[in-house]
Amino acid sequence: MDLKNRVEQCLGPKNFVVAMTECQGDLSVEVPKRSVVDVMRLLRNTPDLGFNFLSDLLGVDNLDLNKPKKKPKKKTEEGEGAETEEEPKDKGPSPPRYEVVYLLLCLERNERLQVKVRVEENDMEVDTLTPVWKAADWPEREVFDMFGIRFKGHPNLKRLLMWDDFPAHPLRKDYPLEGQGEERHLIYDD
Amino acid sequence: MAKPVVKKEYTLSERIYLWEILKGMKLTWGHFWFNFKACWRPGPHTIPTCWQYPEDRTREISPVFRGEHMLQKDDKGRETCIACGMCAKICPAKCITIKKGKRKEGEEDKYAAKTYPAAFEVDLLRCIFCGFCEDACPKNAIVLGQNFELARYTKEECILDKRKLLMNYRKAKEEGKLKPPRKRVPVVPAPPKPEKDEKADEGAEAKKGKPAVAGKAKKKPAEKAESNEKEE
Amino acid sequence: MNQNPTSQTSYEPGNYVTINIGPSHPSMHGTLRIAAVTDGETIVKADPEIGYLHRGVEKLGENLTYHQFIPITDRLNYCSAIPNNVSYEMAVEKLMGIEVPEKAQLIRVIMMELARIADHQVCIGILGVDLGAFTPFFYLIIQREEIYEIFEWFNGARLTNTFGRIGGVDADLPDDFEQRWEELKPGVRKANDETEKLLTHNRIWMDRTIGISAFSAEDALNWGFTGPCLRACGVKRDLRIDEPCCMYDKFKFEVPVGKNGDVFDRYIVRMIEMEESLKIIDQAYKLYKEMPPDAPLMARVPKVIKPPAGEVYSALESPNGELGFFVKSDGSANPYRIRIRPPCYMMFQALPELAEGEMVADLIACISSLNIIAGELDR
Amino acid sequence: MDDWLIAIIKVVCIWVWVLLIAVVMTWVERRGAALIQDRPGPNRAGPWGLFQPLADGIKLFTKEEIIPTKAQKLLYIMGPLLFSVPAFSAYAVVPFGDKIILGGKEIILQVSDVNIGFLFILAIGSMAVYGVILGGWGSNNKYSILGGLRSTAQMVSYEVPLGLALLAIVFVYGTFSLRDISLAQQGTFLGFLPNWGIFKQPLGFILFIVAAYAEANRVPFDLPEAESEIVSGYHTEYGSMRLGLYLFGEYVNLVTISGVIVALYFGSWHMPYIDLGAYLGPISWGIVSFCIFFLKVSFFLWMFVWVRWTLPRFRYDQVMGLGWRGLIPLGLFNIFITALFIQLTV
Repeated sequence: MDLKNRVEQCLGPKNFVVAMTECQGDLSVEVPKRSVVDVMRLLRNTPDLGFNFLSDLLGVDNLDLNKPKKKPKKKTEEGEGAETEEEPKDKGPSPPRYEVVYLLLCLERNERLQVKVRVEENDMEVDTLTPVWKAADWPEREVFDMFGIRFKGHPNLKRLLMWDDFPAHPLRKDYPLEGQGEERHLIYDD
Repeated sequence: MAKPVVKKEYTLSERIYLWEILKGMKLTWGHFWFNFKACWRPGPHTIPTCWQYPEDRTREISPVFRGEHMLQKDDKGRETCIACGMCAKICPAKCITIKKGKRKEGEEDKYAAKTYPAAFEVDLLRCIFCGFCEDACPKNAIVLGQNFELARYTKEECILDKRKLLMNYRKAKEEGKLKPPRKRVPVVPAPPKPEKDEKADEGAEAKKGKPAVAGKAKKKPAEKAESNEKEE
Repeated sequence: MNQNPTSQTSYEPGNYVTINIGPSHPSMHGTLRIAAVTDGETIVKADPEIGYLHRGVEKLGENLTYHQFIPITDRLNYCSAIPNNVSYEMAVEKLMGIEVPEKAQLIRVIMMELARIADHQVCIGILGVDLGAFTPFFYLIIQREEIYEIFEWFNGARLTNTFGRIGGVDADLPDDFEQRWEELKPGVRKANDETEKLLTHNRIWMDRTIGISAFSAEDALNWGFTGPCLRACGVKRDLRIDEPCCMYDKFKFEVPVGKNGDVFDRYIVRMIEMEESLKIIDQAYKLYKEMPPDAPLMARVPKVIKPPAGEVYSALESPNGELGFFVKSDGSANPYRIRIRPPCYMMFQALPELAEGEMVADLIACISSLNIIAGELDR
Repeated sequence: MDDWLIAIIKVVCIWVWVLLIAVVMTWVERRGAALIQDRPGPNRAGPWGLFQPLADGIKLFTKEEIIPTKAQKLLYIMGPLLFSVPAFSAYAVVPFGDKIILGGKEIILQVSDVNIGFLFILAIGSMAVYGVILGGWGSNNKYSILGGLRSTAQMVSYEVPLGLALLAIVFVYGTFSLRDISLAQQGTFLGFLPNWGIFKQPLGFILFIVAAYAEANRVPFDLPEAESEIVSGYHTEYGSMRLGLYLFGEYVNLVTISGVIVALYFGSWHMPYIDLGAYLGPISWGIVSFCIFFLKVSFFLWMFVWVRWTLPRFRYDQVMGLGWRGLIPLGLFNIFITALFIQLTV
């Protein structure tokens, strides 16, 4: 039984699967935000899945993808990567801006799975994954640093790469590449 | 969190420090003695592993080394650059600026093609010496030479204008350090029957539910690549 | 700013001395900072802080084309740039569904294994320097120079190689590669031998490394360890075997596994891996020689790379561990999002646990043995 | 009057000589390290880079003297002085040759032949600890204080095995004077070995040399200045000639220790098997004995360099463990064996 069916079997009964896509062999599952920790526990502890290794955790800002002028183009592209029918949420009026992607790995079978959580702009809080995997510690801090997505229950949620009172979240798409002059602020205000 | 307990199991020779220490000292003595003898060799290059750099320039530099830029001329001494701007476009550091000029009557012995760079500037302070410009250049005009001594006193000196680039070429030519033309790596040959393949592709795409637009978009660049090869 | 409830209660301020190690410190690998709360020489709590070398590589990638990002990946793990390049290229190739020609894959394997040797040499050398043994560093670094020589004659750069292109490699192996390789092999083996003689059985070295910052396999997996540091804990995991790419499945080699996951095991694992890398290169070069000389080195790739929309994650066994690239494309010429999964990032976050209860000198050994490269850590 | 003059000349001569050796040692150290590590080392200043120490000295002298704002000024200034003065004065009781007869006057080649030579060396050697700890404390730097504390603990602990090793020597020779011990090492031992201390006290020699390395803060016991851990230990905050005094003091310590090792264990100025003094005139023998002595000393100086570039460094607790759990019991055992042997044979 291939991975997709197994994942569906595992998560499907509990209504955890929002969407499932596949791109060049990489399976990704979108799950509801509130149940992300349960999903992870389930994926980790179900014997025939056994995703026991958190490879990485990252954030994506979909601002440019969601721009209205790109919308028709985006539809076709989404369709190219996977089955179009399984993308019900995207057709809504305003798709959530951020995504948090968890890259899981099963060491026994060498299978990888992407788990996606969509984060709305007005509710930027996701449950932390640190109780499940300690490896989520710094990546979550980095996602907070770079996108401003907060992780509820994280033991030490402060900025990781930028300095503590940096005013913006630089990996957001609306942040200019060359910055907003924060370093000047740092030099003169200290 | 409890750390795993590690058992130390030492052999006797490990347990009494001295035996292994003496072995190590024997080894270092071997190196010392070898190099001590090498010290007395004549010339600046004494110890085999070290080059006494400013005096000793015998170290061979790779012919494909990516050093300071130069603009090449062809056999007749004409500038080969056609100011197409490919190098400026591909440059990841955006360090190349080119101004295009049109060749006038009577300048055929100066410029090889109808267009030439009226201004060609390479900002060494930005350049990361990735060699993409060499790769992109259709005429093999811009080349990263063997000169690795890039230290300058002022910022202005670090901006190589066309004159300096041509001077670099002249210098390299005099020293016989011109870079051989870059070998294009062989590419996987095009599929034998493109029409049929295209159909098959389209069929496959249709089966997968891919819209035709994407298929076309995908096809176009490939054609471009083909035409490029023909040019070469 | 400290939102960590446990960190404030785990020690009483006043009884301890906080030593600020870094960002500029002789033994910091790049610019890191560790605020170590010490009780005498024993570390009560080590709080690593990174970001001093943050250059916004991921943001930069979003504004460059797919090809232009290759030189940027050189600057991640600058001790071994080639696996970075290859890992990124593989991610884009996976996204586009490109099949790389076999000969190009062999060249990638050869160069990657050379880079692996170079990286391990630096790591072990620096570990020695941090523990006071200077000399092995030089013996190893001299051989690394020879490896860099091969890189230079391959495509013209020694450190930041910009190796390969999306869909293949940019150059064939130089004509004198075989000669250089045959010269290099005994040199590397000799340097490794000498390092072993100077360090491995030396009781001072053993005392300094055995049992230092030992880590159990479960902890290591929990913290996301990969590469030699995970193998030192006794987990036999090597992406070269488990998820073979670049024809790694055609070569026979051993994967060394440690027992305790301490500094000594990491050192030994790296030592053996160098030897295995030599074997892999031998086999790969033999296969390479069997290929016709005009066999293709590049797949058919459009000049302007516009992968179809989608997102892939592709990982590779870099010298430090799993080096992964998550590339998301929106169909345009620029990647929509590039995420780099640096191996030492995951390991360095476990430092508080690794260093707790050790001494200041062991903290240094621990950092060295994890092979922290700030360029990769901070991106 | 003459005695005074001779004493002053001897003091000045030996002071300059030891300083010179210390200066040359910096060059030897760097050049030797380089050759061990397959590189040429400093070779630009003068022939074979011989003027490198001179250049270093000029650099150190001309550098700006900085006292950290929050340093304890008095202690900070006193530190290097307290370190280097004992280093120089310890050499006073170490011989550097047999004797010279000038104008019918016998001049012993030693600044002063004190009959408590050992105790003087031990006493003066412990003084150096103050220089280190005060420098470390006065710098007001955490690395410095760590280095100073490490150094203090280490030097105090290793004085015990050092003293135990010396005690065994005293048992053998029955005197505290280094000159008397040197004189007693003439001839052969058991008929085929030179009558040197090392053959009578092999274990004592090992103990002594290990403890001496620790006393001199040399690799593998260079924790006080372990640059990978605590930057450069107690002299992190020092610059210009104050740093120079620390560095020179260390090398002078090496010269003293090598001198003591040669005088105690390696037959001082005696050649093995041949008694050159019987064949040479009084003046030439004086010069030759001086040369022999310093040949031996230079071998041990080279040993310091050689060992330094071969070994990794200990950890603090391991140094302490080695000192208290390894060397001191061994030293006591050595004393016991020696005493037993003397008791049985005499």
